[in-house]
Amino acid sequence: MKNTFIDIVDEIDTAQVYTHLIDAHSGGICVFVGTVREFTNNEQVISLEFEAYKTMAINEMQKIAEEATQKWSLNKVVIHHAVGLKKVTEAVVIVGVSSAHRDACFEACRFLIDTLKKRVPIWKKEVFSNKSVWVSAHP
Amino acid sequence: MKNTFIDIVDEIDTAQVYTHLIDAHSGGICVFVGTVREFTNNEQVISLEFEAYKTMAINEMQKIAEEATQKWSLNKVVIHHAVGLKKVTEAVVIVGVSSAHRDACFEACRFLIDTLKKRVPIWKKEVFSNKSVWVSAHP
Amino acid sequence: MKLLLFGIAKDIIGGSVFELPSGSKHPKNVLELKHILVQLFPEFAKLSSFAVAVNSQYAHDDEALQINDEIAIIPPVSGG
Amino acid sequence: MKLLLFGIAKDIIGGSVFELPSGSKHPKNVLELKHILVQLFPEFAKLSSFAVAVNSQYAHDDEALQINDEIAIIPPVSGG
Repeated sequence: MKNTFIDIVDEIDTAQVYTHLIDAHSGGICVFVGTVREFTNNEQVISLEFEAYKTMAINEMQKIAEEATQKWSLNKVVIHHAVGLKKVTEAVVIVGVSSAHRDACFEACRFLIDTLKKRVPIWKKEVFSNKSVWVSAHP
Repeated sequence: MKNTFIDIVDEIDTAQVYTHLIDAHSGGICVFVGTVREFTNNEQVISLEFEAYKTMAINEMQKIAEEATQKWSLNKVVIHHAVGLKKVTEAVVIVGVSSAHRDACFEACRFLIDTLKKRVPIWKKEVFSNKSVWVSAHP
Repeated sequence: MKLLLFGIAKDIIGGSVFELPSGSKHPKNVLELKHILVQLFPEFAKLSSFAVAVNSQYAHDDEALQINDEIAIIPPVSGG
Repeated sequence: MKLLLFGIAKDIIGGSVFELPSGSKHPKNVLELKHILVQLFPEFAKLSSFAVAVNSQYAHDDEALQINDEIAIIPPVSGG
């Protein structure tokens, strides 16, 4: 799909993503950005570390984008995920769509982030002052 | 509310809005941008012209932001609307929130744009090659 | 009594401010003002709806109007 | 047979690639591979779950494994 922009990057470039989403046939653009927050369950996070199985992650993100364009009428789809060490307030993931109408924008954008979190082979380690934990690894 | 950024502007500055939404206690940022699209009901749009009753529009946008922060746990809220002549692909409105969790982000962002469209005293004229129409004025 | 006009209301009346004819009785509330407008400019009756704002707030039909209020005619909004 | 390792799987085994012991019988499918891993590294049994990818695609338990496949261990994902 030429209107899909999928990538694993060192740094999320929100301005570049927005530029990609601009589209003459779209009346709405919806974007969700996941950022590092300072506290998880009241514990202070120093940083997050992301690791990806890059070829497979891109495959899966591409499939998710295609599923979204089948479910909704979308003109552009972007999914970018960052890898490496990310500090508090930094962006770790961005998903966005443009569409003629805002219903499709919101629903598709929500689908992209929810599905990415379930399926894309990327792993997050939370680094605290006294330990580090691979998120979701254990029950 | 010091974490609210409400304005009527000549040009929407998406980068400035994103910067305002960045927040150490937030894991998610959701943004919706309304843009001018080229076709409305199969008629080609040359431009849109927006006019606002500025003092009242800012009052209403402020109230909408406050309603959203009462309904959801939000850390930052932005509502900017443009006035003047806007060409195809240009941004006319941007609403965005940051929150600890993405449910609140999506729901609040949707509420902001839906409520803005119902209540904020701003008027849009669609300019076509052979006529211009105040949107929604007539049944 | 001076009215601020926006959107199609400006086109109907032909200007961004309208002064109610000085000879006429001043409307005592929002509903009376709406009736006067429709009488003077029947095009208002063709709109999907129109509201009145008093001092930058939406006003109910029974809200009283004071001579110094900032009164605005609010045709159907279409922002976003 | 070589396995790519990510996230906590890398910590459990101690490296980003693991070669199955050459003396051992090669697993004929995904399920057999999972059993071998749990036997060699009991920590895998403590994970919420783990999947296997063959040539960059999620594989079912009964998917056959070829010697030249790119095989990866996928512990619970946590992107986003």
